[in-house]
Amino acid sequence: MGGKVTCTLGEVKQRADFIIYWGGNPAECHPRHFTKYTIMQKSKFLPRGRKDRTMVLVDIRETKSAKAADIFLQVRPGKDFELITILRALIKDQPVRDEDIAETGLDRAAVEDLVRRMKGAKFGCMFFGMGLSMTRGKHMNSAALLTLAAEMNAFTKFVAMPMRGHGNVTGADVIMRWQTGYPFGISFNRGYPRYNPGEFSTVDVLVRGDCDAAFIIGADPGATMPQPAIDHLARIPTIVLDPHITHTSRLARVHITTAPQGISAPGTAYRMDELPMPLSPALKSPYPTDEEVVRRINEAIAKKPFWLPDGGPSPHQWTSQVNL
Amino acid sequence: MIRITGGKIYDPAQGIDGQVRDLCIDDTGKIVETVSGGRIIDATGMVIFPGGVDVHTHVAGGAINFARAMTPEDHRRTQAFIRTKTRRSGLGGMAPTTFATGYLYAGMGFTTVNEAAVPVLSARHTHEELADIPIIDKASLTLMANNEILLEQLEQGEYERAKQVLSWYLWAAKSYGVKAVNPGGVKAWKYGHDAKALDTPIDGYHRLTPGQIVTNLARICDDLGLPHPVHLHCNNLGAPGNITTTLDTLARLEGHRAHIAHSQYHAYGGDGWDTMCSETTVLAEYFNSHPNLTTDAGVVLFGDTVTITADGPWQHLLYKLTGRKWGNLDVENETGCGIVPYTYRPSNVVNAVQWAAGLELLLMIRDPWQVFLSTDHPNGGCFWRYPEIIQMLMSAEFRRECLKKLPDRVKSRIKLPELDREYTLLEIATAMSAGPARALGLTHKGHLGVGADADVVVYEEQVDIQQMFSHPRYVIKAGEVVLEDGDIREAPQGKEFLVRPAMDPATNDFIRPLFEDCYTMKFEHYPVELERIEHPDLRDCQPPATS
Amino acid sequence: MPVTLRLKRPPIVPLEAEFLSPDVLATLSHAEISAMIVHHGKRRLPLSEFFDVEGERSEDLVLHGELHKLRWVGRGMRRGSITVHGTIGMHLGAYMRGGRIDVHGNAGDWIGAEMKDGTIRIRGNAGGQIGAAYRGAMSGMRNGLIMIDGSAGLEVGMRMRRGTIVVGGPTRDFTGLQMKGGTILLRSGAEIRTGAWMQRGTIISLKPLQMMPTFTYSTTTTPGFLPLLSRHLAPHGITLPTGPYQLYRGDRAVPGKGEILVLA
Amino acid sequence: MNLEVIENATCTFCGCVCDDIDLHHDGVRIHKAERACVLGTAWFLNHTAEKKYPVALVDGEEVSLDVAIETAATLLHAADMPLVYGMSNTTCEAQKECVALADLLGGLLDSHTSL
Repeated sequence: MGGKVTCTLGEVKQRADFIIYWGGNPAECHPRHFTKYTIMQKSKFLPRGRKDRTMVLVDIRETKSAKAADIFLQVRPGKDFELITILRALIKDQPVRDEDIAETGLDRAAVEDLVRRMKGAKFGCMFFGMGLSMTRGKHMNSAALLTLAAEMNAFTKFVAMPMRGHGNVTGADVIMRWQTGYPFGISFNRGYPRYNPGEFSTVDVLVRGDCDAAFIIGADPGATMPQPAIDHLARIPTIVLDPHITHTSRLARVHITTAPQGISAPGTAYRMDELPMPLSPALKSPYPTDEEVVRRINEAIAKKPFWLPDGGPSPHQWTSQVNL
Repeated sequence: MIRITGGKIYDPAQGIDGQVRDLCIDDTGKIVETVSGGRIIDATGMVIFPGGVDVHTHVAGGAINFARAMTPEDHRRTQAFIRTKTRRSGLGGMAPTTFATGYLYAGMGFTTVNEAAVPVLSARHTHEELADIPIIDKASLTLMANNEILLEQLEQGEYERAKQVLSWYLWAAKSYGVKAVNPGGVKAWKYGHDAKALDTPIDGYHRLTPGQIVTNLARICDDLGLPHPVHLHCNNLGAPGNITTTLDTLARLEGHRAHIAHSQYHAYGGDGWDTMCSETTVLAEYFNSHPNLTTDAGVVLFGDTVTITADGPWQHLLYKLTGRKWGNLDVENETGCGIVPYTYRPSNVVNAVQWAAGLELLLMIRDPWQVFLSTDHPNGGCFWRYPEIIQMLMSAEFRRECLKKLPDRVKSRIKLPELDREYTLLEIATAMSAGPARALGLTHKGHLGVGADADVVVYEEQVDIQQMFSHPRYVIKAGEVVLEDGDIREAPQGKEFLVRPAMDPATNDFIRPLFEDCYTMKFEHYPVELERIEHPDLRDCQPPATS
Repeated sequence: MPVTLRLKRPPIVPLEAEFLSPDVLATLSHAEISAMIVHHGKRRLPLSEFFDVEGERSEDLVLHGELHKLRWVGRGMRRGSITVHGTIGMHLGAYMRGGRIDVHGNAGDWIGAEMKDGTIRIRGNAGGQIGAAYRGAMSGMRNGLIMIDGSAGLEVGMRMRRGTIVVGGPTRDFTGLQMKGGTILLRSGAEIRTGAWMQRGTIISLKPLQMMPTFTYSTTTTPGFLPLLSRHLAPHGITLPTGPYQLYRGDRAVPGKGEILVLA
Repeated sequence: MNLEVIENATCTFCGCVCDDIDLHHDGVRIHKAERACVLGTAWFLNHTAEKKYPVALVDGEEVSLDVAIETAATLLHAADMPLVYGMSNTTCEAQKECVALADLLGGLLDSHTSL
């Protein structure tokens, strides 16, 4: 249980003869994914490029990406988890009834064909998008696909990877992991990092009204989050850093305009496969960068009284019981 | 300026074995003959070592960061470093956070570490993490034994070209040396296979064998005059009977210098898990008769850890054996890595053999300048448990106590019960500092002679060896007192060591088309810019004089 | 006389007070209890900032008020009792090893998470992850009894290894997710994906369930262990019909040997 | 028009993070983003070096950057449970400062991933 079996995108370009996109629409959301990394590339191992590769799209509706697919499987909305679980059973030759397969919107022939092709692949890769990870079941849907990919390695080489959107969200993930041990949903209330999605994740925190100030950078929750969360942001002092005046800026106490990354702010961004890329900004912005503003806020806070009353216990003190 | 008075100095490089002398440190962070003024530290009755040097550890980069994400349950039960006004918070445990890594190493008197496995492709990421490890100095090694562009040159017998390509990669990665993991095996893993025999051509090649990769990499490292020789993780790690592969591999070195990583994992006899036994006697004998080689033990300690290695096929096997979590990350063209949490148990015969084998190597390889302390952190155990190993090395009686916990049926498979050797303090100082510093070619580390970096650790002499080595009285890094009375006082930024081997400028143009063929990023973005390295310290390469 | 706490100033942000456990309070004087440090977000304040304290040195703790922001009450408790009149927040009785907790009101998420033993009863509704494993951990509750009279949220009994959970109202998705042992009794059924990826253990539902496709119907039966379970629950006023039940086995995706019993 | 070209610029609009874009610009505006996709082109062409917005606003009023930074610091420092959120559309260098901020504040830290 648990874990993740993955690779960098160059491995897919070089080796993947079988590619599944699940709950994603790369043709419209990641337009160069096909051409740069996956199905269109020729390589030493797949010299005929597209002809040497099979692409399967699994989604609840026939998006533009279906045109690029060899096989399109239309899963009934909300049945992804069930379908992946069925696949986990079928690869192990466990029986599943026809009518249970039919519930997912697919028939036995289609599902068995998929299993056959998966096992017959030399190097299989599954990409999953927000159609999987943001629908009912959320993290368990992603976990299901990651588990299926891991289990496929009993038969052949298989990997899986999320189709991360939103620019450098991967960078945040990677940095938080090395600095705090956790990828998101972190609390420093007790002076060290603690992790509990659901308890410390933003939507839950805002909906419950658990925080009493908010610092928002590189996101516009005022446009995307449920109304009760937005209402709480309006109630508490909110500070926004953004290149534009956003929905969140309008309900914030403080808005600071900053230079957009990669256009007029230099630095680094991580690709979805966790490779860092240097940025080469073209324009000189009249605004400061995020980095500069946050650093100056940190400097200003450091001048104020420290929040741990006596500097905190010694670093070698073991905390009682467990750190959650 | 600091003068440390009255302490017993253990400085193996200078042959100082516990003599009481003053130690002087100037304002540039170097050991000097004498100072006037400044702080005086009274170390009467205390023991002074050069700062510890870890020759083989995994503390930064994609793999350990993957492990951090996979083990939130461990972060919850481990040591938490609480935020102070000047110091960042962090978590210890199996895969400590970067800040905690610095505090934990410095906290037990280690001041230099070598991150032993970096794919060039994630070198940029690794250096970013290394920059976030405070206090200690760092070096990193680049994974080269499964790199397709390099292997292709070797396949075609283009030795000179291979040497140029390797130099190019080292400089692109801003690396300190060459690491070889399971030569050819990781590459084969990319289609789910492995490379186990040194003379069988690797999957996808007509001629090239793992044995040839070993010979060529060792030769290239020597020819380039890298300060650290090839750092070799042999094929067949962890498998019963792998001693044959290991000895065969060592023979392929053909007299070149080499450092054999975590040799404990490569010293097994038997022909299956049921018959697996320790074969450390033959391996130790090989080291005893080959002074061109160094090794680190890769000791296994009982308890929970997370295993991380570029050896992908081994990790898939371990996942199948444990049924626990499994992470795998294949890196295009270069390498891969697998991550599996694991618990070593004394009741498990295989684990018990592993535990004994690591100690046996440390005890049976006679010259402490050849065998060093390591757990292959976090694979055999976490680095912050080194004091436990020191205690086992210094006390045969303590080892006998530990042996009582093992099942009887393991005793016929190990040599440890027959070994009475006890390390002296001077030998400990050699195995944890002087030896690894010399093997790494870090001339300013691992000794307390005039001109050395003032990385000094002061212990209070105690009967409880583990306590003594876990809680130094003072740790001085580059002349700054960073730890005093068990408290981290300062968390300065350390240096990063790198090399710039000689390279034909035409290599860039040679590699470009090959690169564009197999990678997915721009060629221009691949090399890490020197400006990205915080406090770089370039070391010379000294190629042998051409005769 | 029990230690009694009455909320006088509602917390603005979550309030963490894991020392509110009989093991700790049994040894403390009134003054010491009042001075114990609670964590109001990052702020460290004495308990008396938020509560009126009565009593001292008792293994019985009584809490009054709308305490939905109060977290970690009874963490790791080994003995004694906690009674809450009002609501209570997350992690109530997490890592608990013994004793009894009664809540006359609603409770938050992670009730009895990773508990080893003891009894928890929530008279109102509870949140998700009841008796569950914290993120990344291999096992949820290892023994003990949790009774929720009302409804419960997601992932009830996730990765539980032993022990019993009874839910009176409906539960949400992923009840018994990756369950490894123990028993979950659902008196009003559950939403979807009940028993997903379970390895072992038993889920009993008195209402029809939407089954995962990877469970197979085995037989209709009156299981022999039900009277035992009935006797275990009878002192708490919980009864369950003897059957017959439809028996499903799964989850075949694992493949697992779990059982789901649905009252026929 | 004489345009300057930045070669191999990196596009951060989506998770592909394509690093082979040639940006043709006049110092104020990017006129062409070679090899970028439709989404990337829109991203590059929609940002300019013009000063379209005030540098900073506090309670809707234009203020200097210094005032805004001090106000932000004061509000965050005063909070018992401040939240640091977002970090999708920003650089790693800024993200590191954000982690430092949450650590310094004793607050919550979360990214888009948790949604």
